[in-house]
Amino acid sequence: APTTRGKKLAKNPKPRCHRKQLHVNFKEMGWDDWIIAPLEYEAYHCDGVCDFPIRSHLEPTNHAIIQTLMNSMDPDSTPPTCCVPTRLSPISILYIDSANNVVYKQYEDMVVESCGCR
Amino acid sequence: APTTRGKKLAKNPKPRCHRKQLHVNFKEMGWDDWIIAPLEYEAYHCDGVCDFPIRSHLEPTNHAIIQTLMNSMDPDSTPPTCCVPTRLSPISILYIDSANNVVYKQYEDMVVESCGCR
Amino acid sequence: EKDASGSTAPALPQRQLWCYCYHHCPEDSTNNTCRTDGYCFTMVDEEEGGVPVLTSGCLGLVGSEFQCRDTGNSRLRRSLECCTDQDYCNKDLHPTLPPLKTPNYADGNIHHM
Amino acid sequence: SETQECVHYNYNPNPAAIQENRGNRSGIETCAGEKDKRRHCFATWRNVSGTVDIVKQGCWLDDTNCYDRTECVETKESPDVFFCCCEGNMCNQKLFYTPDNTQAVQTTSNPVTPKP
Repeated sequence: APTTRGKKLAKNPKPRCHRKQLHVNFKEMGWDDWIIAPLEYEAYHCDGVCDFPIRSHLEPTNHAIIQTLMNSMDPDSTPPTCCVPTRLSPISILYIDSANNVVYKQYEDMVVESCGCR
Repeated sequence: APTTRGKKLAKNPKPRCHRKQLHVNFKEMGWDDWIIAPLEYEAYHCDGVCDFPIRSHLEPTNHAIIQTLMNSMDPDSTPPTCCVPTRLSPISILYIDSANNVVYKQYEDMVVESCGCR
Repeated sequence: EKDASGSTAPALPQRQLWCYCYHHCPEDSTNNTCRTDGYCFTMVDEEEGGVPVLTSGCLGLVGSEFQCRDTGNSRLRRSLECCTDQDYCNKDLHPTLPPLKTPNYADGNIHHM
Repeated sequence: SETQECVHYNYNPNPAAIQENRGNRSGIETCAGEKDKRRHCFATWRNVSGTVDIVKQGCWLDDTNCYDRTECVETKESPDVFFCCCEGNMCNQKLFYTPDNTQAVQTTSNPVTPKP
């Protein structure tokens, strides 16, 4: 009977597409000379394989499904699809501009909320 | 003096993120038993590296730019961003459904129009 | 970007700017030019082998605060400069590689064999 | 505690802005934000030869640095620009400056001046 592919049985060591932590430290980037706050934040990033079939929570496009099928038919001729952010959210940043004004701005698309295969 | 990076000088063999051809043949996929037309079409796909700085035509999000900067600081801890479709277009498909009806449908997101780093 | 500051945010470049582009130009680019709502740039960076390489092109307005500032802590040496004052302004940008970072010997004790 | 409203203040010395009646504006700001996100208030000020000039106050998007802070406290040692954020309605009304190495907490309805 076909084995159910539990975690430990998986031949594919790399986990499937999912959200992982990515701690951003503006001070380490040398930006504490213009950014007042925050000096660090959790941005997350996406990592992992996109193999067939692409699960619904990874919100594949029709193209991603077709490309994944073709990759499973001939991996050499067609690369797999890629695990990337599909939903992002903004953060607030307070910074000093070139005219030495204190500026508040909402920066869009700074934090990954969900990942998918595209 | 720095060399201007012509193709042959580039040490980086992998070209940057761009659109490449991907010819889809429904017959080879064994779908000519339900798809009437088209039996093949050009879907394209995205391939190539996303390195710093991410050019404007690749339409990076703020997150993609931050992740790319962090990858250039420590490639082992942060992966690069990925070259994926950013704009897609539909195609028309005529097929026979399970009740043997001939159905016309526009399938969204079937052709890559442009690629970007996300 | 929602700028809810109400303070006099610096004049953002709204018009489309033409830039000189060398290496990795957009596929529809003609005679080494590109166009952007943001900034032109020129960058010199040091490839794995240490050869300094010059590239130039267009950066979008989104994220230009981050890309144009760059980070001084990238693993490979590089220097990027942005401009927006006039079309093709990046032809007059001549960034130079930052000096090599001298490795700091954390371990002060010298072990005499 | 849930944050729905914050003190809003925006110092705008620009003569043109003052003329167009867009000078310093203060009031109450209702915080917008995605439903599953926390919201905060913030304040930022400068210390100009001993007196404190508030520059901005308002709402701040979800930020772990502000979690569970019922009071708006700047803990950095003599920054050029002071900043604090907190959780709870109007929590950016009172501001505190407590550099990390000191324990004393000075509260006033006006922004705190660093202890001499």
